[in-house]
Amino acid sequence: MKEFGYTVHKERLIDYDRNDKRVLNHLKKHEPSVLTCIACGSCTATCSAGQLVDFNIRLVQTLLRRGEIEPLKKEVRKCMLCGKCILICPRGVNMRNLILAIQTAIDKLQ
Amino acid sequence: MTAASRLADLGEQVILLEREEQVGGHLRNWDRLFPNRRPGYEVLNYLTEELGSKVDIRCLQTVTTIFSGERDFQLQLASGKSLRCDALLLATGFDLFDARRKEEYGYAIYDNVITSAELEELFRSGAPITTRQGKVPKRVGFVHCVGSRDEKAGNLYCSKVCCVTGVKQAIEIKELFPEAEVFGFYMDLRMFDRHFEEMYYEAQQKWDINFLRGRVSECAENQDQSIVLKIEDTLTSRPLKMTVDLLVLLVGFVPSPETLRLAAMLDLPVGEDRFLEPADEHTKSTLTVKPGVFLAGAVKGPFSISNAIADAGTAALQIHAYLKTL
Amino acid sequence: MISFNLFVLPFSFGLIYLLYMIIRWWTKWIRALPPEDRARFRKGIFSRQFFSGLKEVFLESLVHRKMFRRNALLGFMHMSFALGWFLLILAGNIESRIYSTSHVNPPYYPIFLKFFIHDRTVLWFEINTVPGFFRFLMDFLLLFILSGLILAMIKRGRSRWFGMTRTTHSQLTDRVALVCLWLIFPVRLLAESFTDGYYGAGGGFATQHLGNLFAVLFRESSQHIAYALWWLYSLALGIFFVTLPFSRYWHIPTEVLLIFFRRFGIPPKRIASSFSQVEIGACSRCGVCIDVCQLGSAARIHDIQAVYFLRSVRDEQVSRDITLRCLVCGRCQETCPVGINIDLIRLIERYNFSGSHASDFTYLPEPAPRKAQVAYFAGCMTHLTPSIIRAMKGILQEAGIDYHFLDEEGSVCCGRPMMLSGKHEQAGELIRFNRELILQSGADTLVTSCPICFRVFREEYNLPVRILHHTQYLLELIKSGKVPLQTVFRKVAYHDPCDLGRGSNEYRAPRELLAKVAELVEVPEEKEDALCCGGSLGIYTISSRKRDLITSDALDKLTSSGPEVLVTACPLCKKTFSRLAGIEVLDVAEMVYGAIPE
Amino acid sequence: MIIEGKKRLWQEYQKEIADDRYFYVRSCVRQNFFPASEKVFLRILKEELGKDVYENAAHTTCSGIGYHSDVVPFETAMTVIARQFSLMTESGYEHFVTSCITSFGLYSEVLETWKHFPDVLQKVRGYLKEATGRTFELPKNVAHASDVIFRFRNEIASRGTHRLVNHLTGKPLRVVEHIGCHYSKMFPSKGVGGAEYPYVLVGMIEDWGGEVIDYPERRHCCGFGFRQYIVRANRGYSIANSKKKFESMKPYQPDFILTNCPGCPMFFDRWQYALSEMEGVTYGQNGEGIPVLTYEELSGLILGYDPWDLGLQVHQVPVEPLLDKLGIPYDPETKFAGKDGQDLGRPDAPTHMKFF
Repeated sequence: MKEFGYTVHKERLIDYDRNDKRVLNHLKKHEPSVLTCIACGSCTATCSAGQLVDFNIRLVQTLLRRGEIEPLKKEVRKCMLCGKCILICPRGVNMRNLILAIQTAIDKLQ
Repeated sequence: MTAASRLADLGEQVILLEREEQVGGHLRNWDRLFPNRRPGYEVLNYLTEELGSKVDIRCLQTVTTIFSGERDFQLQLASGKSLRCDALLLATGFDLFDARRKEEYGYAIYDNVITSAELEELFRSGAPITTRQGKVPKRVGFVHCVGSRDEKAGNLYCSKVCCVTGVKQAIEIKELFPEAEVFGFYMDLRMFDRHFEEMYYEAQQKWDINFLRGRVSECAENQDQSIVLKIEDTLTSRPLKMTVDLLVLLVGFVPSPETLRLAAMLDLPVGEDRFLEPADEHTKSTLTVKPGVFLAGAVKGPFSISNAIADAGTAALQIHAYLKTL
Repeated sequence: MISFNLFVLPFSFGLIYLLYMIIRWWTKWIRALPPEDRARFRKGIFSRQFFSGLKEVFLESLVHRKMFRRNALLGFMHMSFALGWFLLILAGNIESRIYSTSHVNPPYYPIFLKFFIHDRTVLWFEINTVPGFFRFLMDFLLLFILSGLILAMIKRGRSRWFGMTRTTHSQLTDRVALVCLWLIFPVRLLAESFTDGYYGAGGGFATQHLGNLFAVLFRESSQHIAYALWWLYSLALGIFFVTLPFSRYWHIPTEVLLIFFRRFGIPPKRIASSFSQVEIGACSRCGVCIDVCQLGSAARIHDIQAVYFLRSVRDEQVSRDITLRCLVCGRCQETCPVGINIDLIRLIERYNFSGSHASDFTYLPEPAPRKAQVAYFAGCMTHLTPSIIRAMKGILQEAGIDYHFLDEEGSVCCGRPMMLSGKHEQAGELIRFNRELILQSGADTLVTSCPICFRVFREEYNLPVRILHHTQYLLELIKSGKVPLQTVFRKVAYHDPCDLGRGSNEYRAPRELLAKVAELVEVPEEKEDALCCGGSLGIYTISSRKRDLITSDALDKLTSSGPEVLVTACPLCKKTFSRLAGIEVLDVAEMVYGAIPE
Repeated sequence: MIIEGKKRLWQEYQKEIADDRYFYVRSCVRQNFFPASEKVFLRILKEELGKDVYENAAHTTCSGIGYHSDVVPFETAMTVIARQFSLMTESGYEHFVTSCITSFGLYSEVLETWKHFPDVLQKVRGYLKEATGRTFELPKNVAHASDVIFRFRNEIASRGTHRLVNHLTGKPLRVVEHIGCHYSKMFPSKGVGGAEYPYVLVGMIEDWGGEVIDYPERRHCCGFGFRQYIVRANRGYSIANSKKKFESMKPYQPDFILTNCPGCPMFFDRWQYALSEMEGVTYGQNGEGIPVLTYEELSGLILGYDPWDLGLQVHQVPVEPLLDKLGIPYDPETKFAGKDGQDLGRPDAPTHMKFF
């Protein structure tokens, strides 16, 4: 392999066709409330952890839907499970189990 | 139709001029109506029965010229006939946006890009819904705001009913193909009327329909004639690429040239959006600046069926009141 | 010559097997104890604790005192079986000594005594003689047990008479054991009666008369019937003993061990240990935990109650969803007659399910609080009920307290919610942060508005400062006259938050405060029996609709005597109730603040 | 694919292309990239079609590269372009033809600007006068050189000796056409066929007997994107874009890529080589690359010019497989021989890509 002093850049693009939906499917079964998220962001706005770090619990739901497992894995680690978001959510999404169930699902895959 | 029968009920003599061979307009091509998904023909039948023989309906008519008299109007018809009337109601409705004008979506170029109207026609005819290659769609996409809210399409306005139509059709697709993945690509979902938001909730909660925020930027055809579309997933602020077997374009309202021709003959004011302007947006929404000329429904912009029917009722009362002053 | 007959074999094998199982498991559990606990155990055996242990075994395992407290009929039923059988064995052994020739009897000898011995010398009514007395006693005890058996049968259909709406759905092994247990005593009665009838003597007041009647009815054949019955009796016993270790009745030996564990000061553990295993085995599946569970009574979820949960853990069939579907409100634990730490076992199982995912809290900042004498920690939830914060600020200002609002700029979670998910290591990181924050504030008193924080501060933080819930602190302030109050004449109902009441055993302070400012009305199921508001952070796998069912149900009860205001002392309860309550919902702090004269 | 749909669009995007008396301006870079292309263009127009094409020795860059790299301000660019027009005016020509797509885009941009903001035009006239004392007329017609070839494609075909047909199988060759972004993406009406489905190269391919491939990433940029290429550290972006296109077209098994821009063929050609060296991938059949041609080179082949006279030997992706399919004779010996026979020297063979 020759060196030309530059490398081929990775795509920023989300390739939905290739992404892994298994975690999503697990969640649809074990925490169906995830389906009703309207990405209003009120959860993120009230999030205790979100005050301290760029943790975005709304994004957790979005990454899950897109099958972006790697960033998802990193994101869920930041949650403190304090549950404020559940009290705020207009669609009754059960965020705390969302976090735990995602971890369980990811464990299952690996 | 509603305006006609209301006026007849009020004892006025009404002539209903229809350009098509039947009255009913776009409703005739619609399978089921939002939000309750009741069959369109139910409403159409109701209106037709209500109309009965109360009014003189003349189909396949085109008005060539209109002479505005002191207190009346002379209409010259293509058929050669002419007729006189004391008041005119323009209820000539709207046209659907020509999806071909959004070249980047490849409508009429790619096999599996269709419009919401075509899909509705498929529902209505009961014909099997497949890709042009005859396979059952595994993933279906709905593109919102096609020809609406789009400077490039020359239409800045919102067509109002496409959002809820998109949600309705998405559910209907899921009813037919529970296994299929269904996506809605939207900029905003404007569930403006009663039961609409609940329907949106049902679409997510019961039917597992995905709504992805972003405007589809371009489509291309794969070797297997499936459609690959590009969109920004604005919720992750990253570009996203996805293949769908069938892409449905939710086409918006545009003013019909026919309406504009009539408006020109009556020199009625036309808005920036090329829909007709009522005398006053709030208080005289069915009147025009020209005494004796009235407007009802989608000549004034996007209207839902229920709103159009209500508007027609109002117009009828306004006309009745006007005729009393003659 | 030792009396023997083939039919004693089933019983004997059963007994040997049972003893083997008990010894095997007890040694296994005791061996598995950590060294310090094993030391405690050894010390315990030779201490007074041993005897008080025996006393407790007698009172709880035999007399079933707690059951009596709960419902006399239920208590009697359990007692008649346990105590009755125990005495029957005891008396039987003594009786057998009368006739025994050798020094040691085989264990079956007293059990089947009437088969081997037909004492014509003493008649049933001669109870002033030793044998006569024992015959009387044995019959009496047998009838005593049978009375319990009849109650048990009635309970099947009329559980309400025993103070239970729902009873446990039993497994196959339980049913087999149950059938044998129910067979043992009537069969024994019949076997003895037939025998005594056939030989025309040897029975007590019951067996002899019944026997004579049979003798008339069946004549010669009653001998064979008797023999068959002795077989059946032995089989029933044998099968019961063999199935026992796999059925609910395993709790009989296990509870004894548990009682000694407790007496010897062996503490419960946070991870699976022999203590938790013994607790799990000690569950008698009596089912009293079923009715108190709001998930069942209000939300119609009937498969997760403590009895089922513990059973599935014991059978190693516990599922993640069941483990996470519990309010951890502590109501079942409060009512459990065996006193099992059910919530703790939930958390142990959650810990086992919590998987490999480490948390990433590297983002936590350096705590740098202002120094003050009193530190106030509102808690995450309180930030969603600003009225509580406003009230607290107002009162503290009124009292002229030098305090620092630790989490005014938003808080790092106290760690309890994380613990409730079974992730103690991760909770530890949050705890370390807040602990540092509190210590650095240099305060000698820590006040929090959130019972959830309050509990974890007390249980996990081991802080060298006074830890108070705001109700306790406000009471102090008012008693010291720092805050003038005037009564506002409103009828209020008080709701005990789980973590403040059952969790921290604080029922007095809020009530005293409210008594000063308003009129407290009656509330059914309060204090130890208080209901959960439904907002609990203990539960993960539940829909918001089910939560609402629990909340509405609790509201109905709390407002049954028509209060104007529902008062609680927890931001989460307040937030949960106010969504569905028809009346105003306030925190105690708000009530107090509102009572401060202009 | 519904071809009628495309045809209907092509009807809508017709554009006027002058048929003679051209004032020709060159590209800055093409003579280094693909040395023969512009020469061949002139040869075809003058010798084959007998057109009057004039080149003015004094013409310069349009400054487009600088403009698109954010180093030349728009006013400067407009003034430079004004000077080009003044040269045209002086030489008595009215039909402006540019060899470069970026120039074409910039000329269009400038003319549109002047059309909508006449005061800007006045300003620029002023600048030019001040700087050079020159005046100028606006061109009557501005076309890109590929437009001109497109206009005469049938004449070329009729004079041609070859068609885009595999002479062994008789099947039409499958061709990927790539349009330079600045051709019509900015002003769809200025390009033949518009922006979404440009026709300028499609027309040549179809009328010369080939078959066009429409693949998902057809619209995507070749990866030049001035800023991305000029800064070495950014070349990863550039090559990633080309790679995206190669991966998208590979399954269609194209016989070659046809382009109408200075940059595109350069990057399609060189990046295929770079990718094969960096990742060991090739996108053609059995270890070959996909040959890349400019429209002039293709016209030359159609007209039966010697491949080596067309400079095809300087392509980094070998064109021999294509020549074989076309049935065009070539002498491997003379591949690296200069005009007067001297040895141009042989490049090192690529590690992975098949070399001839």
